[in-house]
Amino acid sequence: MLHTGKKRVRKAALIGLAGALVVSVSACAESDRGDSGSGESGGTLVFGAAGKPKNFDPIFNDDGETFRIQRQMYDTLITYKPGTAELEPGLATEWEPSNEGKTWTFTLREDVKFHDGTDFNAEAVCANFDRWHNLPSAAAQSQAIYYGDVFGGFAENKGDATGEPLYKSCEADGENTAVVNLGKAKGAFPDAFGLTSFSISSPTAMEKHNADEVTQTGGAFSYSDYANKFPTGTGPFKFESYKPQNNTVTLVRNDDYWGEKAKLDKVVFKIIEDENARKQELEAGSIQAYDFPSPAHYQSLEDNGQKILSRPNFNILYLGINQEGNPKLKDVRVRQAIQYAINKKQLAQNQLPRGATGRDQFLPDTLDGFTKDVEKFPYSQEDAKRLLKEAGAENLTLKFYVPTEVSRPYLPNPQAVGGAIADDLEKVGIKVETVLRPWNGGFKDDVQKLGKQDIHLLGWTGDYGDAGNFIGTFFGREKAEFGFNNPEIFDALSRADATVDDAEQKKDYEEAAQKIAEFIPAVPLTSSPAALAVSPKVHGIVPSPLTDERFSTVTVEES
Amino acid sequence: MTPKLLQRRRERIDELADAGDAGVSLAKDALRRMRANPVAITGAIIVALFVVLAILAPFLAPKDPRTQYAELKNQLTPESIPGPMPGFLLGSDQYGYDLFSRLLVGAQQTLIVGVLATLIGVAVGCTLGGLAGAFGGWVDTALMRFTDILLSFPSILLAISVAALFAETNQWTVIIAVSMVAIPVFARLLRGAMLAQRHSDHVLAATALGVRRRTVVFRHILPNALTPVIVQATLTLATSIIDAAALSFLGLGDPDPSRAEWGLMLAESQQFIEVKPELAFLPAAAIIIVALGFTLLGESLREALDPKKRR
Amino acid sequence: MLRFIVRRLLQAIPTLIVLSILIFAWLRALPGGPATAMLGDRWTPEREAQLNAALGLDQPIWVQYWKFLGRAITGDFGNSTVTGLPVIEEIGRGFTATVELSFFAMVVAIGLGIPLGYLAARYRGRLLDNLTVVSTLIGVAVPVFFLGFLAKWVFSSQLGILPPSGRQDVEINSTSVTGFVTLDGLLTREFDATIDGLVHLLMPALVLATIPMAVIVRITRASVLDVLDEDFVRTAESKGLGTATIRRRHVLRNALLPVSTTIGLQTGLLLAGAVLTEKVFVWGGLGSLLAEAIELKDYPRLQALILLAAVVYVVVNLLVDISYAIIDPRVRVGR
Amino acid sequence: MALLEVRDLSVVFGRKRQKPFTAVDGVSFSVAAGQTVGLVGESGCGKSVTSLAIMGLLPKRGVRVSGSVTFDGTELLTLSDKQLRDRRGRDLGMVFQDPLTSLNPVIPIGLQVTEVLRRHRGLDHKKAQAEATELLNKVGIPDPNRRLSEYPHQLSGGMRQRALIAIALACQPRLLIADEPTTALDVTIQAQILNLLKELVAGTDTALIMITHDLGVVAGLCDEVNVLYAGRVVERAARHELFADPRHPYTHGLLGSIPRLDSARSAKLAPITGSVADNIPWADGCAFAPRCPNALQGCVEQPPELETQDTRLLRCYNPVLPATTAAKEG
Repeated sequence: MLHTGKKRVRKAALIGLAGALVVSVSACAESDRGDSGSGESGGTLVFGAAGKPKNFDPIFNDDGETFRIQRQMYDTLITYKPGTAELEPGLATEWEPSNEGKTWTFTLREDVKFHDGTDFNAEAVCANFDRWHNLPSAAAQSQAIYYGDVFGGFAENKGDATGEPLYKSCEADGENTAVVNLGKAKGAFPDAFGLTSFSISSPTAMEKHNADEVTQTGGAFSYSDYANKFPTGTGPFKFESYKPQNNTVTLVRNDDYWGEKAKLDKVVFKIIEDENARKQELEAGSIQAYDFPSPAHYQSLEDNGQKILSRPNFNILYLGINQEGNPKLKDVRVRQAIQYAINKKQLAQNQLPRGATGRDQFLPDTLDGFTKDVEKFPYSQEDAKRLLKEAGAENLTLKFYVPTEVSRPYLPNPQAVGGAIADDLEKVGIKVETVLRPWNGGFKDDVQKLGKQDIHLLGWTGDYGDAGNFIGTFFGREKAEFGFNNPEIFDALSRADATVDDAEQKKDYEEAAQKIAEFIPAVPLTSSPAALAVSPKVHGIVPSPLTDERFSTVTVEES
Repeated sequence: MTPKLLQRRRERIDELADAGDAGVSLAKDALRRMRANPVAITGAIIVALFVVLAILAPFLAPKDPRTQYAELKNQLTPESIPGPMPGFLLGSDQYGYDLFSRLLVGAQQTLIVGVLATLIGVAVGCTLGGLAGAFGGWVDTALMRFTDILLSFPSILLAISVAALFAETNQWTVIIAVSMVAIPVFARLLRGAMLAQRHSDHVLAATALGVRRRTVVFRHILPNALTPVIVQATLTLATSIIDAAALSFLGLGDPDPSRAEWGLMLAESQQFIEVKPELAFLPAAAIIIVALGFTLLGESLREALDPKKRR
Repeated sequence: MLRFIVRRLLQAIPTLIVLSILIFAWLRALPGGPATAMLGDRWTPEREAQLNAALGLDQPIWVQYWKFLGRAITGDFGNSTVTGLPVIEEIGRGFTATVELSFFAMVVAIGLGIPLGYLAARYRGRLLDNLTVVSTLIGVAVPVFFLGFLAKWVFSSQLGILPPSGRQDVEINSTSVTGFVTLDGLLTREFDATIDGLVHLLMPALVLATIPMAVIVRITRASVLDVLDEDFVRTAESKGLGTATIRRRHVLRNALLPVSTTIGLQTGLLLAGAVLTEKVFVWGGLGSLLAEAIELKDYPRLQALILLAAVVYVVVNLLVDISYAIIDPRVRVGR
Repeated sequence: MALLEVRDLSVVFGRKRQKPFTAVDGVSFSVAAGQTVGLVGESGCGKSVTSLAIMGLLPKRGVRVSGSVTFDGTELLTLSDKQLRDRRGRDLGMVFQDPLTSLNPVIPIGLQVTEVLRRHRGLDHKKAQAEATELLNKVGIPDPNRRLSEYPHQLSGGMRQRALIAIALACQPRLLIADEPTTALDVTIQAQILNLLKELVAGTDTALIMITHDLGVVAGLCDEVNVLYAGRVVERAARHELFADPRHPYTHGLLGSIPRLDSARSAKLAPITGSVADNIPWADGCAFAPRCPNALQGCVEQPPELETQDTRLLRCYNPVLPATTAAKEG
């Protein structure tokens, strides 16, 4: 834990505050547990999942529903402290950058075994890195989305894949030290090592079950036996079965877990796509917890004795502005007017779950790079009208693209939010033509590839605790989505990303955040806590800003 | 060899088509019988009220149904939706619109969707059926083969498939998807009625007198063939409204909440059933009553026109 | 008979091929695609292009179609882009779920509809008849999804006596033999699984049954009324036969002719109505698969599902024709 | 004593809030064993309703039947449904007008014959089958074994009527009612069927009631003829008497409207003018008066009674004179 200390503790305090209530609940649970002792029968947790898992090989996945299951079976080198985006030791007890951030040295935990009995050691870690880097087919590469994203590319880019791979090599320095060499420094590290996609799999199991075999048949992929039937990690639970016929994934306790053993005998994920049905199943007692309750159901769930656990905010909803879409939008005063015109506080209250807040900037409070010292535009119809008049844009008409057929924690009901914003804009005299496009059927193309819109609704949930993962992703380069070219912002962001020193990086991101707030490439709107609904019988679930809840600490009261 | 199911569906349409046989005098006769039938009167009253409401909705609505009101929004959260308050008879909906005004205007939108879907069904269907009936021969064969294919599909599945094949859904895709269900029915209906008419005495007489074919078709055949079309249209209105609601529920409806349509209002408000039950129950009740009204009217019309039931 | 069946099935093949071409081309002409859906929040134009190349969706459409056809002939419809599982496997599962639901719904609709229609006809014009007629009219006016929602709210949320969704409780660990939950329980002697399956089936089956039941009641009633007026019923009466014999052998047997076509017709419609009911009760049948495939642009699954729908329709039509020939002797010679 | 004694039979149709309609209005007649009696009249005169009333086949609701029908000393009108069913098919048989619609289209002929045998004679399947073959043979259906497994639509019209007769006679009933048995058949077949009926009844004790609008049918078959008009018997006479000398103007008209081989070529057919729609209620006078060539003022003031005149019964104030029958036409 040499390096982790200083930088992250600050964050912990802040995120911790948001989750204070929950932490205290878990603290209680912890003290209860003292009596029961470990390893005893702990019952079953049935968790209502919102979607089907794609497969169980972490490297080939990028969605929350699959990750939730994998997190119980796998460990990453570095992991996140429960309830925060703060790092803590996972399979590596210490990690240390050197060579200007181009080399990462991991000190590994001893006496850890994979579920199949294989020893966990430096060789196993390097086998995983090498496997990722050398993914053989276009199919496999196209599915390793986070790897491609974080590490830039593969040993041999297949198909249409492009990009310079960041990864150079991994060397085992004895049993318990793994050294990873990169081509250049990247600000996303070390946080990105905690991504679930980079979970460490058993090399024996991967080889035995042909893990890399991803084949394309008829417009879709099929995965290896490893990914479908034999996922093998080091985590507190082991894979038992996936039964598509009754939509359940069952995990059982790993009695040889290296850390504190799980209390539960079993975790069952029951996939129930419909939120209404999840709520009723929870109330009927056939599941004990579920993800993403509808904000409209909070009250009635609580009235029925269920608990709502809100995760600390780690997302942002924004109103994108495409400066190429309408020449008037190139005028910063018009963009300021839009900022002023929107009643973010009311939006949060009316259409978003409790705990949602209006935002002045894109970064969550808890991230390095957040600064209070940015230009603000509190709700004011007068200011909006004045600025529009000054800019000669009184008769402004904007094409407003709103996605449909999608629901995200930061945007539970896009049409409702879009309607409220359109209403706000109309009230300061901007004519709004709302264009509704299905999320998977044209919205992304129109907005992010073709830039057909003037303004649009989009958002983001952070993957790990790094400012670049937010503003770098949005404004790091010229994009059709925003239609601006501001080298000052681009430079500031890429400089921050390449900075290894924490304090310097923080300053760089703060600077970039200020520039963005001034330039208004998009209007930050709101940030909404994603929630879990939990039966009162369940203790020990710690909501995580990264939706990284581990069920090893969970207990379920016998009914 | 024709599949039995298809044949049965055809027969049911053809039976109705025959009802037009006796012509205009029959319509008068039917009207007289309808007036004595309490079921018909109930249906007619519901339909009349609904249509009047729909037409007058913009004038009756106390508030602008397309404006979100600050008074409502101030108290609105997803967990509590304001109930009745001064000026807002039924309070707010989940967006901050005036629920009462939205329900009123919803009648209009619902009628528009129902009527347009039915009209398209009638127009396209009758054009196809009329061409087939007037020309016969290969035109008839080809057109009827086409309608048979449409007729073979279960209604809501046809609507779903059509809706799913549009790039995006909006008011028009809903109308078109719903009308696709009606097109083959009307095509077959009008064709059948025209064939029946063609052999009726007054048409034979007109033809024998050397009246031109076009005149015969428009003056003599069409007017009489229209009676069963009107009956079927009444029934189609009911199913169109329900089908449109089902599409909304499946997420294939008109996604724009600023247009108040009962089906959409119902589909969107189900999660608020515990927060404010009337958000779901009022549009649901409205749909049921109106669909029932059209069904009662249509069924009693059909019965009144049924030559077998006449005594 | 066999020749007739084979010929009918062969006749369907060209239709299926044309349909598959249309669907194939049409899906690919729509904006967005499986790559868009698979990438979710992490979508960028570059990634989409990369994924499309990996999926083979960048090839000319006739090349894609040719490959599809080649595999489809061997029964391989590819894998779902949503779950990565073979489409044929998924559809097989969904099919059993839908068929099980539809079967019980039809049992309810027929089992209640025919007696009710018969009684209404027998007591024509009396209270029972009037009540039946009015409730059938209301039955078709209530949107199915709302009825399901309401039933769930009352029986699951408020009364807590029926499970709100799904086919099987998590606790039940039965062996899957046929995929029909209730049947499997009987076959493996895990009777708790059968009971659990029936409990889960009760509400969705009743909801799904409303419309076909209303239609069956009306047709049965009308048909029985027609038959009661027939001369041969009078003949039967003049023979001094018992009431039961007359009802069964002479009235019902004839009255059921139009009812049987209606049942066939309604079975087709039922599979369609199941889309709505399945969504309400998260049934995981074909309807759920279809809805999900539409939303997530799962081309392989959509293609297979639409083709399956066409095949099922051909088969149902065929079965109705065959059963009609069995019930009505006049049809046999007509062939 | 007569086998069947119908006394003052009335049948009134009428639901609540509807004007009652009297279809049969005080009809009386009797049939002795082995006798053949005709009921003749236009459609709507009540002849079929009378037969249905005897059989107990009228609907229960909306129909009032009064008077008395005794069969072999038993009052049929007050029998329970169960008792009536035991009689029908066994003691009372009936042949209907349209053989196509009177046979159940979806079950084989055989079953339709055997079911009555099994019901009343308690035969087992095999015996019933054999008996049915015998019966079909007897009514003149060739290849009866094959026919048993066939369905009504596979038989010709005459064949069907033969089958119906076989069914009606299956239990050798003591009374057979034939309701227009030849109306729906081709003329050539009509004679065959009539002959068949004649043969089958001849030499047995079976009484036959022949219901028809066709006096030609009556001429070849009946011992006694009742002419019905608007629900009442207007004339009753032995066959020869009636044909030779019809007294009631209606009977006269009926005969006059049939072409006769023995009349002069130049003789015109004299159809009865008007239609049943012109009838007046019996309460106001003679129902036939508006159509009657012989009508008097008195006919519409007081309804005539059925009175004995010579050897016949007649309901008329101004009957056609016996001697003038042929001369007037000339």
